[in-house]
Amino acid sequence: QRNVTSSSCPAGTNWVETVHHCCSQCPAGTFLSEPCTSPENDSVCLPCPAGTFRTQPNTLRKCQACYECDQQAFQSVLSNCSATSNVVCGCEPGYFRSCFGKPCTEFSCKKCQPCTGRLIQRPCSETEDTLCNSSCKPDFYREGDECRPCHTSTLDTCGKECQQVCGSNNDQGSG
Amino acid sequence: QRNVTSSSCPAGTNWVETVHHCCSQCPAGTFLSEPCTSPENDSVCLPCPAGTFRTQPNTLRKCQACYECDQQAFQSVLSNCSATSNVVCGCEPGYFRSCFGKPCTEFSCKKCQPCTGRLIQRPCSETEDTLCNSSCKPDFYREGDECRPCHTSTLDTCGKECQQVCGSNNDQGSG
Amino acid sequence: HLPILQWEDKRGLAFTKNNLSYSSNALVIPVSGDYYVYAQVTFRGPIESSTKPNSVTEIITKVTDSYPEPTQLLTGTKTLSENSNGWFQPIYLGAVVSLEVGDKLMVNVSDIKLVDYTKEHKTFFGAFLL
Amino acid sequence: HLPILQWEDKRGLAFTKNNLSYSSNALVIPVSGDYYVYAQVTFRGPIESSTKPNSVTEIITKVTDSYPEPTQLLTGTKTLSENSNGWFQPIYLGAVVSLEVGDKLMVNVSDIKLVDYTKEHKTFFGAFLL
Amino acid sequence: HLPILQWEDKRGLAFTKNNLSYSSNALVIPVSGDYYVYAQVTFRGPIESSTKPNSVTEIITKVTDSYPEPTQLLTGTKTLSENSNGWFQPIYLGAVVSLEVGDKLMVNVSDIKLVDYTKEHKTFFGAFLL
Repeated sequence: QRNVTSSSCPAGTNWVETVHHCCSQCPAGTFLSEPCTSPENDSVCLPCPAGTFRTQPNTLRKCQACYECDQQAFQSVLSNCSATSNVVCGCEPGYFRSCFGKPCTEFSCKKCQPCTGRLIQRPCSETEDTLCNSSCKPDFYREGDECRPCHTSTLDTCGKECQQVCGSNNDQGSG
Repeated sequence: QRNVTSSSCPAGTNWVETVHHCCSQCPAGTFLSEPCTSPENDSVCLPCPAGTFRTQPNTLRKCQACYECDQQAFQSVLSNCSATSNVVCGCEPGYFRSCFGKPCTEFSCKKCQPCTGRLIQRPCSETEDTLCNSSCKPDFYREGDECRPCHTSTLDTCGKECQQVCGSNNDQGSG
Repeated sequence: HLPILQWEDKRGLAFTKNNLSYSSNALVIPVSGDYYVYAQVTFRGPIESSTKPNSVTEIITKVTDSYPEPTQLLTGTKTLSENSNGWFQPIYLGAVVSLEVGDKLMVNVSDIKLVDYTKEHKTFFGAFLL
Repeated sequence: HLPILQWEDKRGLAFTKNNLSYSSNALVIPVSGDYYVYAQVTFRGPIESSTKPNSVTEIITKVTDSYPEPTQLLTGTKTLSENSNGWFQPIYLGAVVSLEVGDKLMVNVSDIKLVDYTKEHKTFFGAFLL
Repeated sequence: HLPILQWEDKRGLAFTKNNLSYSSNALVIPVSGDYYVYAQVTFRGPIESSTKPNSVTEIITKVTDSYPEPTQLLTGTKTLSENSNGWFQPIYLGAVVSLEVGDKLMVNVSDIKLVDYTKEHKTFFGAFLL
C-alpha cells in the first residue's frame, strides 16, 4: 500500500481515509464491511441486507435503501429491488404515467380515458393516455364534447345533431 | 476609555464588547477591521469589498451583500450597488411593477397593456399599468371588451355594433 | 388520536446512535436535556380511496410516563388548494424542546394514505442532543 | 418596518437558558458565536378586516448597537393561491448565523392579523449556540 | 442530473470555518461525523422563457469518491397551483446525515431559472458538525 493521496488510487481501488489506504472496491450488491489494512487483509465486503442495494462497485459502509412503489397511487412493480438494482415502478393496467416535470422521476398514475362512443385512435400505454377518435362511432351522436348512444334518447327530445345521426338510422323503421 | 456599559458610549462611538471599549464608528462604506484597544490606536476601518455595502456609520465586522435585480423577471438596475448604497431595481421599459403586498419590497414586472384600438388615458409608468380609455378609437368597433379595427371585417359579416360604427364611415363611399 | 407514522431506523440513510433508540414507532430519549427535534413529511394525492382532503397536518408529539396524554410539540398544517390532478406538499418542522429520559417522540399525520413513503429522502424524522 | 411578533418565553414549552434571554420582543445574545436560529409562523385567513392578501412573509431580523438599521437574516415569503374559504400556511426558517454578544433577534411578519397565535406548537421561535 | 446551484461563501452573511470549505459548487466535509445539513431555495415565477412548470424541486445531494453516483440525501418537491401572475414558493430542508471526510454536498433544483437569487436571506445553504 503506497501511501498515496486520495485522487491517485490504482484502478479498482478507492482511497479510504479512515485507514489511509487504497482498498479494493466491493462489487455491486455489496458494501465495505471492513476496510483493508494491509496487502494481506484486503477489504471485507458483505452483501447488501434485504431492502437495500448498490448498483456500482464501491467502498461505502452502507447500501442504499430501496424505493417503494406507490400502491395507493396505482403504481405497480415493474421489477423488484435486488442487491444490485433499485425497484422500478410503473402503472397498473388501465392507468398511464402523468409526470411531474421532466425527467419523469416523479409521476402519478392516471386512469386511461374510456373513449365512450368513439373509436380508439391509439390505445392507452404506460406513458400516454388513450387517444380517442374525434368523431363519434356509428349510432352515437355528439353532445358538447361527449358521444351519446342513440337509443337512450327518444327522437322527439333530442337535438339537431342527434336527429341527424339517430334519425337516419330509424329511416327503415318509422320512415 | 471610561469603562462604561454598552448603552452609554459617547456620540460617534459604539461599545465593542470584545474589547470592552467604546470605539469610533467606521464611516458608511467601510467596516470595522480592527477594534480600538486604547485612545492611541483607534478603530481600523476598511472599505467594503466589491459587491457589499454599508449605508451607515458602524462597528460591524462585515459589510452587507448587495441585492441583485431579477433580470429573468424583466427587472432593470435603476442604480448600481455602491460601497454606501444597495442596488435599486425597477422594471424594463414596457413593464410596470406589480407589488406583492405593501410596502412594495417584492415586486414582479408585468408587460404594460397595449390599449389596441383605444385612446390611452394614462400611459404606463414604473408603478402603474397603462390606463386605456373605455370607449374605442374612431374606426374601431367594440366586441366583448376588445376594440376591433373596422377594415378587417367585411360589413355583411359584422355584428350590430360594427355595422353602426363602421357602416356610418362608409356612407360617403358606397352610400 | 391521529395516526402514527412508522419509521425505518437502520437501512439506507437511517441510523440511531448514542443510545437514542427507535422502538414501537417512537424515538426513545436516553438522557434528559434539550434536543433539536425535526421531521419532514411529504404528502401527495389524490388517491381514489380517500375523499378530497382540504388540508394536511403533521404533528411531532411527546409521550411520557409522567402524563397519560401525548403532548403536541410541533405542528405544521397546510390547506390544499391544488386541483384534482396530482399534487405534492412537503411539511418541515424543527425546534428545540426539553425532554426527560424515557420520553418518546412520534410523528402523527392527518391521513396516513396521503403520506409519500416511497423514498427515504422525502419523508424523514430525527433528533439530536444540544 | 414590518410588524414585530411578541413571544411567550416561560409558560408551556417555552424556556430560555444559558443566559439567552428574551426582552422587548427579542432574543438577546449572551455570548458571541455561531447560532442556529429558527422560527415557524403559521399564517391563517381570511380574516374580515384585512383585504385579501396575495402573500405572507416571515423575516428573522437582527438588531445591534453597532448599526442603526436592522439586518434581515432569513426570509420566507409565499404567495397565496388559496381561494376565499379558510386557509393555513406555515413558514419554517432556520440557518446558522454569526452573532455578537448583545445582538437582538426578532421575527417580523407581513401582517400580524394573519398570524395564528392560538397554539404554541404552531408558531415558535428559538436559537442555540453551536 | 438536475442543475446544481452556485453559492456565495464569503460576502455578507455567508461564511465558512473549521475547515468546512466551499469549492466548485459544493461544501467539502473536512472530518467524518454526523452533520445537520440544511438549505432553503425560494422559487419564483412566472418567467417568460420557461414553460409553465407544474412543480418545483430542491434536492441536497452527496458526491463521494467511494461511489460513482450522487446520493440524494434530502428532497423537497411541491406542485404549483398558482395561477399566471407572480408566485413565490420557499422550500426548506434540514436533517442529520452521516458524512465521511472528503464528501461533497450540493443543492440541485428542478429549474435554475425559477430560483430567486436576488437576496441572500431568501436562498441559503449550510451544514454544521454535531
